[in-house]
Amino acid sequence: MLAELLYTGLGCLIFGALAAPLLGTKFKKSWLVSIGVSLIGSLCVLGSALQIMGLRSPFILRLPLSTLGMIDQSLYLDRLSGFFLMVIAIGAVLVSLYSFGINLHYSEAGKNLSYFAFLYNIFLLAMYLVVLAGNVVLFLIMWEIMSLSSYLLVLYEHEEKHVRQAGFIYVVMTHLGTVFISISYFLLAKAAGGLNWENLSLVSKNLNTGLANIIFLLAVIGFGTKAGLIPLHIWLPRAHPAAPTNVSALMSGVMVKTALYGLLRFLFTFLPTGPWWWGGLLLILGALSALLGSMYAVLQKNLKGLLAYSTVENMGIICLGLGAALILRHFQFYDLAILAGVAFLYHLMNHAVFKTLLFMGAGSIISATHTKNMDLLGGLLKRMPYTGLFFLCGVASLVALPPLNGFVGEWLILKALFNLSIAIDSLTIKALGLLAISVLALVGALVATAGVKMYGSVFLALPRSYQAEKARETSLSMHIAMGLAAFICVVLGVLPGKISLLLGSLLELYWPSARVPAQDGFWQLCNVPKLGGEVYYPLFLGLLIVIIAILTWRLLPFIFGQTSVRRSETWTCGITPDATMEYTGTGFTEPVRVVFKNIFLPTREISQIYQVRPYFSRVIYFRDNIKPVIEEGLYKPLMKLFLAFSKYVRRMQTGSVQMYLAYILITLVILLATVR
Amino acid sequence: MNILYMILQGLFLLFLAPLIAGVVKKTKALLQNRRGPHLFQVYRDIYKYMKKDAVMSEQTSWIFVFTPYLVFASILGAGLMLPVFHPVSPWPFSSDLIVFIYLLTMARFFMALAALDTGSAFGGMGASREMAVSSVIEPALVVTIAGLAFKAHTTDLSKMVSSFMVNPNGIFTPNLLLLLVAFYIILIAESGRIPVDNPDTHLELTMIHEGMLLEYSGKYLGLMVWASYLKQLLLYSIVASVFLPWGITSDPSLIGGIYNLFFYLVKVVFIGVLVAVTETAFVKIRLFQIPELLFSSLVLSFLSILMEITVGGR
Amino acid sequence: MIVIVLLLISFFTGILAWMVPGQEKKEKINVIGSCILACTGIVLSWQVFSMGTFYAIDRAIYVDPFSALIIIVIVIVNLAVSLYSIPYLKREVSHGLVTREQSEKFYLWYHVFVTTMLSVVVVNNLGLMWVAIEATTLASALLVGFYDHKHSLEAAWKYVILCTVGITFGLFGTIFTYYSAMEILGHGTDALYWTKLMEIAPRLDPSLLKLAFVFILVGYGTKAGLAPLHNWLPDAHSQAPTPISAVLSGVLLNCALYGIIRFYSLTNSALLGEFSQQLLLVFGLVSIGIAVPFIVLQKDIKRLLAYSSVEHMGIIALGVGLGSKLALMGAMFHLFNHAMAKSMFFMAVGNIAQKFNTKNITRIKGIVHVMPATVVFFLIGAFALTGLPPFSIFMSEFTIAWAGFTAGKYMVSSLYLLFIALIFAGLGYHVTNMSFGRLSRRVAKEKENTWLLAAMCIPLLFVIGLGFSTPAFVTDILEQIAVVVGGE
Amino acid sequence: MAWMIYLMLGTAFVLVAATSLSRMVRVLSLQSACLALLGFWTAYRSGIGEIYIAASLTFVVKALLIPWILLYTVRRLGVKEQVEFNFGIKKSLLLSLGFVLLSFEVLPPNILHKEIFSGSSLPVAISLVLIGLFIMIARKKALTQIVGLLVMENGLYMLAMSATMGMPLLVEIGIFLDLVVGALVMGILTFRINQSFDSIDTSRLRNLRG
Repeated sequence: MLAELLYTGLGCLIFGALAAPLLGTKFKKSWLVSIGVSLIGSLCVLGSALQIMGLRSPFILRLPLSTLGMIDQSLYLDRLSGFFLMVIAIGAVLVSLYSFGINLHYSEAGKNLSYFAFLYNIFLLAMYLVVLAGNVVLFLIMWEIMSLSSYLLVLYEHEEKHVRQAGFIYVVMTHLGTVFISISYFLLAKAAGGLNWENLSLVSKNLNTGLANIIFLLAVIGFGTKAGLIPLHIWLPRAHPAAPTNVSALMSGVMVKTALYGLLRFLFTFLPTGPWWWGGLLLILGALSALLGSMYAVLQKNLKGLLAYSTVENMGIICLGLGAALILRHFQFYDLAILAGVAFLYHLMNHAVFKTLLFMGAGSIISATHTKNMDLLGGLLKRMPYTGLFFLCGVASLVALPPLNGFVGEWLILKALFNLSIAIDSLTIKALGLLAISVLALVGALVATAGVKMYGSVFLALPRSYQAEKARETSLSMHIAMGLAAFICVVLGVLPGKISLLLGSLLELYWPSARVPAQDGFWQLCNVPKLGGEVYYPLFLGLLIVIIAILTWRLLPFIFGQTSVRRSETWTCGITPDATMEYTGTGFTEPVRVVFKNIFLPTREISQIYQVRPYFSRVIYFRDNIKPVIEEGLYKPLMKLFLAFSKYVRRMQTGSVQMYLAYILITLVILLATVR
Repeated sequence: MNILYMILQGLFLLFLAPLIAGVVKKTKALLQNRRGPHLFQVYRDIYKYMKKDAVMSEQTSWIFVFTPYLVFASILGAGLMLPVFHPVSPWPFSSDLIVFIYLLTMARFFMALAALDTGSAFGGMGASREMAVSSVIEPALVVTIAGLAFKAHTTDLSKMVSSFMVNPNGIFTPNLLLLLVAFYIILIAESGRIPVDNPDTHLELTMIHEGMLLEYSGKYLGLMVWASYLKQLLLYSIVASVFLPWGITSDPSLIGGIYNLFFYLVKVVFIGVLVAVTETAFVKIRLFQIPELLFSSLVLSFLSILMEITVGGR
Repeated sequence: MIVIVLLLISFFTGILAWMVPGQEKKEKINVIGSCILACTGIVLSWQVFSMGTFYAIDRAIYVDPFSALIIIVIVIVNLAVSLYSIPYLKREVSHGLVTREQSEKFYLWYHVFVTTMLSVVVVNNLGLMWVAIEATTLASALLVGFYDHKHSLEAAWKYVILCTVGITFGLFGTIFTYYSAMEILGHGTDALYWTKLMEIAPRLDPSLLKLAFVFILVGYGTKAGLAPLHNWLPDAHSQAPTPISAVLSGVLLNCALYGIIRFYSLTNSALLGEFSQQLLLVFGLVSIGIAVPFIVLQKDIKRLLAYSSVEHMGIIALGVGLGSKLALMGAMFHLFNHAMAKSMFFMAVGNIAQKFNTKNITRIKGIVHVMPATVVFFLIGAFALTGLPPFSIFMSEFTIAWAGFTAGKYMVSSLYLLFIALIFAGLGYHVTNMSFGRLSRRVAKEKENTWLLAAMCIPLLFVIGLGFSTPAFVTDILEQIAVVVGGE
Repeated sequence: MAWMIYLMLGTAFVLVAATSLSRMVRVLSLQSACLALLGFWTAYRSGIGEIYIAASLTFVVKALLIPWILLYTVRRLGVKEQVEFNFGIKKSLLLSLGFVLLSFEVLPPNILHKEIFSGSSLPVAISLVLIGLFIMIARKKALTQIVGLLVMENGLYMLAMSATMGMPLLVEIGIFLDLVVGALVMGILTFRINQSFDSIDTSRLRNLRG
């Protein structure tokens, strides 16, 4: 039954992929058919994912494919893959639902929608199979197809130069990452003597420490690239904004999670427990990504750029949780480790949902206004009330406001870090934990700033441009998708109990000596795993606040008497208010930029053309920029070095026959000398 | 019973908050050789706001109307997490400090949104500064909490208080004193006091918090102002019950409650006076020096934790 | 007999195409001949794969699974290229790049060239194999210089000189082998028969055999384009007409490698495997590595492809050098896959270069706007050649890498993977900028020639078909080949 | 016959030092004639009839036909007789000497005693090949490159003679066929290059790089 459902789902996607080019010329129709089929397929996959989550032991499905007689391809279903399959399927269902509406404006622009639909389905299929793959070959194939199809999707609007550049950087970075992944897989497989997960999962006991360390490091580099961890992130803030919005929703919300899947597969099933610095490394990488990601997010003008950097930040936060879990596990605090594990898995799921929601919202905004520049938007809440409401829900999740889902994850991770620094008796780890805590707090505040900036400058006050003024609400399917996502955000926020227990039982399977603390009765539905006494019942907290707010609203007139409200324009020192007086998003974050100028390294150029010196200037040009430290400090020099070296080597091909003959002679002489 | 307790504490805090604000104002005036407004003037102000008709900007959306209620509710909700009459807070489901902080963050988030919603430059300015300052407050605050958690092995307020009240003189360890200083700096910043913000001015160069409220009037302003006094009181209360754990008994009877209440009032008023003194003694600092002030708080907390780890706080 | 028929078909197709007047008829003969050749070749190979090694004429003709593989490669690429060259030549003539007279001779030379390549792999005599390899150079030299302008003459000159010099060393190596075998088998043809040599391999003088292998490696290595002996290759590949480039890259290089691999088997069964493997590893890795800077900084799309051929020859050499059965299977699979992908890619590039009337990468932009069908082949070709799944080259590259790791050659294998990724970066950059973006110049969109597309479909079938999964019979064939090549 | 071998080595050195094209071709012809003589002698010694054929082929093709083609080309093209250098004569001679030493050094000692002629024909053959290659590197003109190539071929043939008493006849004929066709193809290319570049100086063929 499970297999049938899964195959049906995957089959639907293949059909969807093929349907688009076959139906061909009738753009809209083929698009609708293709996306509809992929929606059905994703629902089937979601159903099977939920079943897989319930499996106690891995379930292996053999596929009728083989490679060079070494291995038969197989799918490996266990709770870990089931969990990720579920996350991906949720994202896919939402985005597919959403996509009914979004791409019609492309068809108006004369773009080839069947090309898009084909790649879209392939992309989904590849993501599913990445987490289901049961051996190295299938994993790498699907991993690369995933990159390749998303690369081509990023290039959908390829007329823009920056899009091509983004696509190129994306595909190269992810491919280089794949090299590291492959090497780590190969090293592991060599030790295991086989390429199947069954072989690899048996090797962990007799892996020597040095090899395990190398494999771990390679895996972190490889998967870290895909996950967008700083300093391997440079592709992410470029590629995600450049892609069509439903694709960026999938890439940001879901695709980066497959990297975590890969890493977890190593950490949970392949590698031994490992020294504590594994967790420490992840903590540091996570802290760095969270910090820099949120900082750059704050300063973004581009709506999708902001969301992309926020993805970097959230991946960082997830890594913080993972790092904490690993360290705690190393020191055999199994219960605390499981709490930390639940924390990052929970946050991972949350991020998938709210980031998908936010990107979908951004897509609606962009399709309504045709601009991504937040400084040109404003006042959309009145023009697009539903989008505005759902987007607010997403933003609130993003900035981790209780009682929404973002807070549950962040609270648990903070908790995990507290536990880490209190429980473990090592100065270094305590310091590391504290550092992570303060970084997380700073990140929380910065993200709040970014959230206010994003929501404020897009939805509130007066529209700053003609496009924003003329914006209209988008189509129904988009509302349904966003509404559904917002609903999931709320549900995950107020009823975390059952879900976190599920995650706990997932972890129990891989860390057998740990147990999820038992919960009692009804409370377990809405509490998060209880440890050390701190509890948090988001449902009741939410109800409390709502009740107080409603009581206040109803009681105030009752106590103080009815008052009236008069509408008038905003006071702007006596002038009629218009959009030029508003704070733009850029202006809004200026103080942050000044406060953290040592990190941003801002530069500004002001040039003036004067009418009469020195007082009356006619034109003032103002340009400011921040210096991307990692790109300038790491990637540019590396690139330069590589190109310089290449140029040097290229001189070898002089064009002279004599020279070439000399190469042959020299080679021969050297070889003859070595034969001796 | 619990619900009654909650309602009682909620109302109590609501009515105490303006008084403490009055105390601060009065003390400050006295220190500056002014007579100052009446101790209950703040009540009158709030009453007046509530009675008045409101003017609402045409440019705003529903966020603007929604915000005062939400801000009020979330801060009052946070207030229910504090142990005031009793070392255990009335809200049975969570008195976690982190949740507490995030409730305050929620209030701030919506306040900033509402400020931007008006489309006025002042609102934007206030919100922008508020968010920038908060981004430096937050780490300092959380690390301070971490310092407390190191001591009490929990981040739960009720448990923290329960563990500190056993030995109130335990406060006289260097690391807790350092934490207290750190927290005091944060308290000043969070409640918008000199030297970080000046609550009495509407000068655009200096204002942070007031800038955000500029477009509010009538009952909406009343709610916002009340909420901000409440928030100030909540912060004082944390100091009162966590850092100054004298005069707390876990006796659940009425007598015990009154005993606690008495000492609570004494401590809170004392802190109010202290804040007034601080405000008088210092001048407001430039916006971009605030991070340095808060950074010092962060360092103090770190130092305290370091001491806790290495020498066990002796 | 069928082998002789094979050679005759190919040869007479050329002669007929030359003698029969009329362009139409020449083209028809060309296509029909290639089709018959393809059928014969496949039937022959199939017989070999299913019934085992095939001898004829007192063992002078010898077709084992390895030769059969190359025969299949030759006939398939030949079929695609024959189809392709008809519209290609027509357009070159109509653009005035080639005179009609010249174009009439094309089929003659082309089919003679194919005949020489076929004969390389069917002779049992190592001396005659040398003769055939040298003959491929001579037959193709004039094809390389086909356009008869400065650049193509220069390329042809370098091609002839370097390959002839190289191949002279190859003969040197052959003589050494003969010398060492003569001690045992006496003077006469037997001592050059590869089948005989394999039987007595363990008794051959190892020091002589080593010397022989060095000369063979340098000699045939020059022809096969192993760095740093590859320098003729980019010139010849870029200047030859595209159909010829496709054959040079897809097939000719393999024929030269065939020579090396035959001797490798010999050294392997003479228990000198270690020595020859080391050499092949070094040459393979250097070839892969050297391709990186040249591909990254390349301006000429056909030269870029030539360097990619250097890279792939390196990969095959590396695979053979790893020596294990799995690696050999991978290398042989790679040989086939590379031939398919490269010939397809060359054809796509030829279309594009004709359309844009330049080979300069920076001047080609937005192909997708004018050639929506060709660009698919172009992209698939590029991705396939850089070893991305789901295309067949990924499978073989993966197998080689895995074999490398199982052989414990961690550094070599890691470097190999890294180089491939860097090459992907270089090629990816060029391909992205060429395929996409706005059109840089006025190029009219017109209907793409169906024959050109059909020609490219033939290799595409294999590139995609073998990408996901390797059917059991393919594995079986590869195993047979690995046994032959391994020389046990 | 040892002196014949050294004569061939000597002619190689003369070729290195030669400064005029036609003289080079003639010296090459002499070298090939020596080679043929060597072949006849081998045939006589071993009594194998095939070798007579091979030796006569050598004489006809290498000592007569190919030099004639080359001289014809020189005359037809009307190119200057001057040989153009990449390396000076002194340097070239010194390097050639180095190659000879290397050849003596490289060969495994155990195979030297198996030879038919003397202890040095194998190394001399290798030196001829290396010197031939060196001539191709050190001299610029297309024709000198062909000469270098032929010196290499001579070295090869000498190796075949001395080590194995020649290759089997079939192979031998194939090799000669290739040689003739090769010389023809190169001749054709030389003509065309001369047409296109107005020179047969190969150092001008440097347009294709990188």
